Amino acid sequence: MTDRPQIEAAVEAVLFAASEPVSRARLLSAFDDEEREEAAAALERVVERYAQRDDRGVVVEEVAGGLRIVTRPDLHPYLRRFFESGGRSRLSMAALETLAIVAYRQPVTAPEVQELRGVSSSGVLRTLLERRLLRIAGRKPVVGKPFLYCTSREFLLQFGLNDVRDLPPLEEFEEMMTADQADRAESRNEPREEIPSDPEGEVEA
Amino acid sequence: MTDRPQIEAAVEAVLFAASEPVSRARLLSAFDDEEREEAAAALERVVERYAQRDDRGVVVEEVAGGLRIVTRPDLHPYLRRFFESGGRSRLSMAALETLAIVAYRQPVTAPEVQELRGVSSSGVLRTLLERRLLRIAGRKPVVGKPFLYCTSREFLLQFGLNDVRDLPPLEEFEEMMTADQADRAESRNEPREEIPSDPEGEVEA
Amino acid sequence: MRSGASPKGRAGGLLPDAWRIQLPVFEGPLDLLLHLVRVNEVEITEIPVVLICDQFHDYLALMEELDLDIAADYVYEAAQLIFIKSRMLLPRPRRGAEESEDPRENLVQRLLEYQQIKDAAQSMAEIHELRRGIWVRPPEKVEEEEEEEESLDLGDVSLFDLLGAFRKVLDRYDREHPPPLVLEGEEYSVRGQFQRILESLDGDRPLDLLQDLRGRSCRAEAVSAFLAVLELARLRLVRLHQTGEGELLLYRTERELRIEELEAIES
Repeated sequence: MTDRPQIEAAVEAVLFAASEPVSRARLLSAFDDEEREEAAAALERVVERYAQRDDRGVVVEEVAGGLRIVTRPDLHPYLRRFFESGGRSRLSMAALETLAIVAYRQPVTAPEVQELRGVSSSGVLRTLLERRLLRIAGRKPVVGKPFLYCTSREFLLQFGLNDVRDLPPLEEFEEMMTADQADRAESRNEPREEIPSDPEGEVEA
Repeated sequence: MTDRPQIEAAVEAVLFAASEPVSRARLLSAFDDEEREEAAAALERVVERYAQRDDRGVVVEEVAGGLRIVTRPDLHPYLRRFFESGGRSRLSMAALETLAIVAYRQPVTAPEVQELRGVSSSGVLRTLLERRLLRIAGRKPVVGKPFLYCTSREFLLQFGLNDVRDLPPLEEFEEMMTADQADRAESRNEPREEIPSDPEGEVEA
Repeated sequence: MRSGASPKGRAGGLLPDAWRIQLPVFEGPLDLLLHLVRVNEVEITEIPVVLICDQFHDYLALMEELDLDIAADYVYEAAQLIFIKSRMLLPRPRRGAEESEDPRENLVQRLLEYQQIKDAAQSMAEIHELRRGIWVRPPEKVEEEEEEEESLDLGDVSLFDLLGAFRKVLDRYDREHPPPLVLEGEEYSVRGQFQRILESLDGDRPLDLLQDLRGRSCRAEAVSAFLAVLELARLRLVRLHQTGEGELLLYRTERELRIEELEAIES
């Protein structure tokens, strides 16, 4: 039997985890029939708890036929500052792809990267340069003398490599991805054949 | 001039909006220098406000080197019902054993994991990589240059650790476990012994 | 239905017949060994190798009987056990003062380590199960930013992601650049395109050049078609007209093609 505080807690948890406005009816669907009345009362207490107060940063707002917890709009300058201050830097999928192409095809030019990715990549290349994951290693002696891109020392640090030659060949990756029982059993046996096959035979100390 | 409740509210709003664990330092970066001391104090008040309480559905937890607001774990059944989703999937024993080995021996190679578990583990390692609980940290400078595996930030999040150094020493588990070793041994046998033994040794297909 | 060949005998009832029906749930040979240690109620450090070795082999025999795939890992451990057992049975050399090494030492060490790992895994399972119930909020967008792109935390990005990304690039490239259909060279020749365009211009309807070029199967064919249009224009067989919308329309002129003109065109 669920007790009163538990139901109130559950209402708050659901409201918190749902980022979209939730109608009262839908919110109450998380509860059994016999709990529902209690849950409806709990919901009103939770809403009250999230009423605007000077020292509270989040409020419950009623919008689009539903309820949701949101940050107080007047505090948004702080949020903006917080998110702009960066924090954990992220690598987009485009950047990761570009990085991978440079890593495996270096030295490589922007048009060559573009050819492989199928989209212009100069913006991404610039970002990777700024993040010091790539470096310019010179210019290719062809028409237009495009820059040649290589990976940097920072890149090696990021991926725990001593040398770009340590980059695993794609086949190794594929092997890893397709390793199934059979392969694994086989590879397992190989280095182990040194074990005397005849247990009754001579054994070294 | 920002007043005290306002700063407390702002701290709560930032913590709420970030959703990711945020280090105290980064959280305070949303404030001006002259507000920072006040903000640090406000942060502690907010953390206290989110301490576990019977009727509160959300708590502040300290994990992966930061603070974040999450739902109380025991409210899972309600959330699961509401979102019609089981949440994160379980890990197999093989996966947990492998995770434990990597967590305690990192950085570690696949052959080393295999040696410790007594079974080849490449499939499990791959699954853990895909679930982002492990990451490849480079290659070991020995013959064959095997990959080195480490635990990830996701690992810290899923196991509620601030840092891998916070893992309890292995010996501690032993003590903890020897206490109920007997129980477990028994319960482990149970399902096997439920089936009446067949003196004729006949087996149904 | 199988009968006989009961593996009991040596195991002395320690391997319940139930095993014959229930699939083993051991995580591997070490897990099985730990189980045998437990049911024999001995210490890992005092493992009775001869007994355990026999029970282990009985178990494998059972698996075989049930047509279960015996993983190489089990076979390997079985060989190890026989190896240790044989050494246990050999008289220990008493030469010198130094004690001869216990042949079980390595196995005991591994079992102790594995036991620790299992215990840790067990605790971790409980923690994970509990924390599975934690829900977080999706990150809030302060302002309506442009469609958030999928991204990874730089601190978390590892070789696995890098390789995965490269694989994806190559796969996509292959998909978008299927190996060109092997067509007869003529299809790409300027003369071939010349004839094709000329034929398609029979009648009063103009040909939309850009659309036609876009319809070519590959760049080489498009280039040939374009050169063919230049030839057609040079021989005044077509008239080019640009519309207000930028379309380039080809109109057939009255002029007839002479055979030697056609033959002069690159084939």
